Amino acid sequence: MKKGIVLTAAVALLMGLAPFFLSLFHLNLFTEILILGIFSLSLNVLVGYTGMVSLGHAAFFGVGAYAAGIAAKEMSPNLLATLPIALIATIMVAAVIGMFCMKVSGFYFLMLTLAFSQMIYSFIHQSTDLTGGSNGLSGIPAPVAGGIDFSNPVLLFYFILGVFFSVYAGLSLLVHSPFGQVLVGIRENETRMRSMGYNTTRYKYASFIIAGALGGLAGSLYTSFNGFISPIDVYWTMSGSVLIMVIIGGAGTMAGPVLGAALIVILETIVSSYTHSWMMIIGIIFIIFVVFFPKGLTGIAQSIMHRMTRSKSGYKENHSKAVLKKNA
Amino acid sequence: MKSEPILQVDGVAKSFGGLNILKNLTFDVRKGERIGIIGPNGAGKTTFYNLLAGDLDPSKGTIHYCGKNITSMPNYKRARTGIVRTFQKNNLLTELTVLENLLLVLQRKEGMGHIWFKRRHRKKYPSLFQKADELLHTWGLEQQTNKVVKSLSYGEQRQIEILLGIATEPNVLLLDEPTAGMSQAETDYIVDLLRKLPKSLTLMIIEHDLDVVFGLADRMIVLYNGEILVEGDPHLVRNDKRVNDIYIGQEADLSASS
Amino acid sequence: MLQVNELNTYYGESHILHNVSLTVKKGEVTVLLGRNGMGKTTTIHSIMGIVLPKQGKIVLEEKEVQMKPSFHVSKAGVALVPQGRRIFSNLTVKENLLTTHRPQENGWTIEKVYDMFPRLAERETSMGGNLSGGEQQMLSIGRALLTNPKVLLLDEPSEGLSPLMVGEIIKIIKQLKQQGLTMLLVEQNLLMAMDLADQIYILNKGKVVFHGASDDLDNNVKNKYLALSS
Amino acid sequence: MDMIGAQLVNGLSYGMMLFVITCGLALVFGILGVLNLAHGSLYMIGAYVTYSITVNSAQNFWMALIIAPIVVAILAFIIEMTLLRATYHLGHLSQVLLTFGLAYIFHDIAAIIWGSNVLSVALPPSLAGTTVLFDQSFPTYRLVVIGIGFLLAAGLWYVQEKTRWGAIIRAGLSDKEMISALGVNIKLVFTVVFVIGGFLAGLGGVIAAPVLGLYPIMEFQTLILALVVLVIGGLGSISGTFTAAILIGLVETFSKYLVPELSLFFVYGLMAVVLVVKPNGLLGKKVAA
Amino acid sequence: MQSTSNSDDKADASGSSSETIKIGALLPSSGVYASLGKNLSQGMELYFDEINWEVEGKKIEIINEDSEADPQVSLRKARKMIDQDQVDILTGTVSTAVAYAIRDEVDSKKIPFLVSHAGGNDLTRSQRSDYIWRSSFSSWQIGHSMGEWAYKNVGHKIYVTAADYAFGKEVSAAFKEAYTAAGGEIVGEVYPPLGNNDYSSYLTTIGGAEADAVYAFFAGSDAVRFVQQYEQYGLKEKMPLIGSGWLVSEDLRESQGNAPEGILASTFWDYNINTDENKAFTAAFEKKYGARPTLEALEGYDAARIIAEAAASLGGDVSDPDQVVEAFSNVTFASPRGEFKFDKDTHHVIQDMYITKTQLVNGKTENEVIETIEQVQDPGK
Ligand SMILES: Nc1ncnc2c1ncn2[C@@H]1O[C@H](COP(=O)(O)OP(=O)(O)OP(=O)(O)O)[C@@H](O)[C@H]1O
Ligand SMILES: Nc1ncnc2c1ncn2[C@@H]1O[C@H](COP(=O)(O)OP(=O)(O)OP(=O)(O)O)[C@@H](O)[C@H]1O
Ligand SMILES: [Mg+2]
Ligand SMILES: [Mg+2]
Repeated sequence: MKKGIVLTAAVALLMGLAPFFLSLFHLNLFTEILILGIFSLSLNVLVGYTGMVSLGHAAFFGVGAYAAGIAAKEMSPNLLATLPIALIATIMVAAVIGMFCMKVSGFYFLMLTLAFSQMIYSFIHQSTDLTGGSNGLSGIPAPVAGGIDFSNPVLLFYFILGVFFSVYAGLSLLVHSPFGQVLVGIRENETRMRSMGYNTTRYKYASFIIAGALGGLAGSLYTSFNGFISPIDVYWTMSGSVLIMVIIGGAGTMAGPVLGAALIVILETIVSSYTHSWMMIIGIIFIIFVVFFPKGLTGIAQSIMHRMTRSKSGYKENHSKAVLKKNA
Repeated sequence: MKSEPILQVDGVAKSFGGLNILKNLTFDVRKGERIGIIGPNGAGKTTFYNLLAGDLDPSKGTIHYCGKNITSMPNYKRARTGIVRTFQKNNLLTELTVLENLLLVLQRKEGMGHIWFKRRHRKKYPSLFQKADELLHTWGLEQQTNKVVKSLSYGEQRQIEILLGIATEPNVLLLDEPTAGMSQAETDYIVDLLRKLPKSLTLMIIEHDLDVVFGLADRMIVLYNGEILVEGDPHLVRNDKRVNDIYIGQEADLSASS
Repeated sequence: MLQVNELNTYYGESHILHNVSLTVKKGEVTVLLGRNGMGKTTTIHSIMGIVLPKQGKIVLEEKEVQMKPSFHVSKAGVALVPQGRRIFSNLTVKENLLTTHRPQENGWTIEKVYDMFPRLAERETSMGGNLSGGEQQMLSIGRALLTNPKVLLLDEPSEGLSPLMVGEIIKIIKQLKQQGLTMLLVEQNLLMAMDLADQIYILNKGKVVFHGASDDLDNNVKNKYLALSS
Repeated sequence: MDMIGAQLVNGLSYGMMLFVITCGLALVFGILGVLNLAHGSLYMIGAYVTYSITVNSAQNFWMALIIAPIVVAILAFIIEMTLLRATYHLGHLSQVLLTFGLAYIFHDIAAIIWGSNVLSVALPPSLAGTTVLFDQSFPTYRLVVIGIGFLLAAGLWYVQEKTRWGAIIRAGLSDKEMISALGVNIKLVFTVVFVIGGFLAGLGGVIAAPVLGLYPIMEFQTLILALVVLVIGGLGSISGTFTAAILIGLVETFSKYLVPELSLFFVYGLMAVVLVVKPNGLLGKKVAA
Repeated sequence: MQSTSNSDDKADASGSSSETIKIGALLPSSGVYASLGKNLSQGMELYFDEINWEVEGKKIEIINEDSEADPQVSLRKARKMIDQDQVDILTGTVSTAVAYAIRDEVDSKKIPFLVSHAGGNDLTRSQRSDYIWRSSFSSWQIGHSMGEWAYKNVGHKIYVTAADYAFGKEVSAAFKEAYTAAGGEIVGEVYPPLGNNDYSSYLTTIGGAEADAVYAFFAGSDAVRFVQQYEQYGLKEKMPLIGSGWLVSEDLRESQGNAPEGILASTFWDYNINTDENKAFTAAFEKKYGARPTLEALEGYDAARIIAEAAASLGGDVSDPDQVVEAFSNVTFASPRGEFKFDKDTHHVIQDMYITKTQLVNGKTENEVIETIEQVQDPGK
């Protein structure tokens, strides 16, 4: 437990010092990872903890991003305006979509979320006057707040880092809270949870809205960061790549999705600079993960830790030991 | 003893497609009664539980609970108001530990499902965990506390199934063949525990183990082809010829003699 | 017929079976007893090839089958009535029975199974998953018989059956025995077990702690390993 | 009236093409439970192989009709044996990642072998003509596709519903361990099914290539379309896929005709409506636990 | 905090790399536009080959990044090229959305950006930047050039169809504007989605319209399918098809078979333009790559030339972005497409447009230039 706190503090400190040793490009890359980290954390609430695999999460990212972008252009680039507007817009959209999606489960849920997100994509793609259509929404002014001008990438980095930490901390409390454990219960066996007296639909709905809202938050940060948003970020491929971030990192863990986001962003950026066939290399890496590290990046981390403590028992024992410790 | 009925089943029927599985069931259950339900395989016992617990809707008829019509109340609401069932086929959160399974039941009872930002940790919820420990102790399951449910043997999982039902502290407990698959020793143990349940609890138990059911019940209902064939005092039921013909058979003495 | 030698089986890191040895003689009913979680199902699964033992030998009619996948063991003439029935829930009753049917001259046919369990005939077109617990148990037994095995492994076949049906099952097992089928039976219903057994093995914490005939099973042993007070 | 009739033929022919493209995916997912995101890629390879075979003479189309599906089937066999087989116990998400990785790899392999230009497949003269129906001329090939679709559907339906094969596969989906303990080499069955799925994907490539052409990211477009057809029809039933394919073909065609501005919404809107009203698709069975 | 001051340091940073002129090429090498990206690169390399990758003693270096035709990815890559690789000049982008996405970044960091393909009108209108110059075309030029000519030479009633995305909409709007201004009537319009794979339904609708001709804007695989299906559904005999050069572009016609025969298209370059410059260019390209150049290859070739000539006029010193863009504005030369010069107000190229007709020559289709519309200038607003 204490080790955990020390580790967290060290990581946080290191992140906080990033602008002092990273080049501008790398700092920007890092900022982008943090934003996508929030995005994949949000999807993980749904996929990893509640067991609902969505292929439409880009819808929320897009709604948040466009809401923030349009608000910044038409009203004010103040974060105190754009963020709440983005959040409210996403929550409303998530509330409506969620109502329908609660009726289905499994693969049908995956496809229904895809359907809704593609309809939102079509809408954004089509409403040229409002969103700029396929050309994207450009000329979004840099964010400001309380007299600070966030066009400076370092200041923006600190702001986003702050948001990231709040989301991370909030979510890790959430998933370990009684509420979060109910979500896990639903993932494992929804019928039994109902027999225990849980209105599982309400919990799933809540989880859907939380995931949507945080996805929208990520989207609005993305517009603040890039000053631009285009329909491609609302397309199903975006939903697919965030899902991959979650899986590759390790669904149902806190650190996993963030690591997944980092890995994917770094891979895409670096590999594609060196070869045209970057898709092939990334594909091979996906396969290596499935075959050799099915538990994702956190699985790798766990087995390294495991080996370091030289414990002979298998993962399952390891798991129950962890639980034992937790409850001791 | 003659208290108000806690459950009133009135003209309840259930059919699937063309099959009429339950036909016009009517009877009352009083608070604190111990009712045994027996009947041949496929008589409709489990289906009847599904109707009581709200996992299925009846095709016809009404169900009242404490005077309130609950016929179309969803299953989770019924569980909250105190009608709790266990399943004939183990229905657990198999990837979680025994403790985690139990905590989910207990935290629901304590109304903690809506706490969002407080870790479910022993230090923060001492009474919740203590309660779980006590239950596991009573059931002799301390050893299994932190085992993942799917790594338990069939009979061990069966015990958890029953434990989750009882841990809810319901008003009406519907047990569906609780001791099937349990060894004799465990069965005796469970029967003992069931006897010790508070008198205020209303218990309905489906069992094919006649020792268990006759040892517990103070009223019997025999279902046959979706209808109540015989109802009443366990002694009378046991010696009823029809019951012997369709349900107990010659082997009655074989199992009764122990 | 079936010889199990010094079997050691693990789930991951936990050692479940410790040097379990059994002999199932041709045409006999061998009964495996033990409290919950002692390793009965694990033994059955090891024989069937559902879990692979780490050490030990399983010999079926002079052929070693311990490392063989389970379809192989099945083709060699072993059939399983598993604990918890494990019906194919998305197949109809008829499909459940016929999908793995291996016809044999004078062997089991679907008509014979329906004669034995008329209830199944009535539910012929129902989905397996919609059957009652007892009906599923019958289906599971019928399904195993229709592979026309030489050795039948039964893991608590009486579970969930009405007393009348338990009586039927006892009759059937006796009948099968007469027809020369070899059986290994795991059973919690002690009376049924004693009634049928030619030999009894008792497992405790993954070890064989008793081997003998029904009559050898004295109160002392029952007390100690089955925790029976009487 | 003629216009309606003509659009009906258009819709039917488009729907049949969707069915030919989707049936392999439906087989593998509906029956094997593997969400094969590389399905589109297998389809693409079928189409490219067809291109290579026909590039010199359109007459070779007949040869391609046999060779391309077989090439893809062999590829599917290799994939199943070396990669997929190891992931059956890992669950859907792992397979999603695995097959998505494969799709990425095939994308670049195709780009290396066949480049990233837009290509098309020529039809032999016997298929290349036009036929007049409802006062409108239709490419003959479109009408042939309708026939192929019906034949394929009938064949698959027969195998799935009327032979023991279908039951074995469904049993394997519900409890692999048990079907194996009853004497079925379920691994082999799965391999065979996946290979057949590959064969059908390849066949889809051959049939659709002359109409849809070949271009980069064709596989991802095809994949999404196939998934939509699959889910609207409902999992595990060939007749569902067939119905959905025709329905989508007609709805898309008529929406393009009647309200072209909204046609992009229609397919997804249709999917949403179907799922909200029938949460298991049109003809999908509720898969019990 | 060295990173913040990066952009200020830029001057001496590039001073240290003054031995080379670094050009960042942001082009797609994957996705639907991969082949366009490849052709653009080939064109650039061809020109730099011709001048031995050297201007005034400075080496020319191209840094390639795959834009993936994804704006956000491209922005990341642009930042990499600007901050990390410290390129002096940025060029490329096939997709207009990508150009818009990086517009603010290049504007605020003062990086000369020569747009070599993306044609969205606003890039040289409302989104104009001191540092952004476009040598390719604008949607307006493509569509508008056909309008009046079509009215005079094709017919007075036209049906318009275009892929439903910003580019398609802009081109068809420009066409409609010019066509109706000339007196023509638009009898109907329909916009199939981008990447639509079956046009049968649209074609049946179009076939029912009373029009003298059909104006179509499609590109890439859409163009192949549309043109082929247009013929298969028997519309070619009923109504002539007119459109933009991408309908019958050099890299598609082989896939289209004989279907494009008779199509009239407007474009700013064609393989068959009969000038010395164009013959030299096409010959050189064919020699190097063994295939005909496409329009995009020409765009790359010209972009490379503009950069080289601008650098040469500065004596090879491209460290001051303001001087570089000033030098851009003065570049004029005889391009394979005709006289090349920039409009100093809009930063957009002023060029001749050509009307081509596709014909069958020895069993293969060829575009033939049948008319030249001279000095088409984007209005800039
Ligand atoms: N969903 C369903 N669809 C069709 N038939 C069903 C369904 N559920 C139950 N049945 C049928 O209803 C009958 C009653 O089933 P039920 O499970 O209630 O029996 P039971 O009395 O609990 O029997 P057992 O003692 O064997 O558990 C059975 O014959 C079963 O096949
Ligand atoms: N999948 C598994 N992973 C880990 N441990 C397991 C697993 N399955 C069973 N065990 C353990 O192995 C031991 C033996 O289990 P087994 O199922 O063989 O018992 P059994 O004698 O059949 O009991 P029952 O009468 O309850 O069916 C038990 O302690 C159980 O916890
Ligand atoms: Mg029952
Ligand atoms: Mg067992």
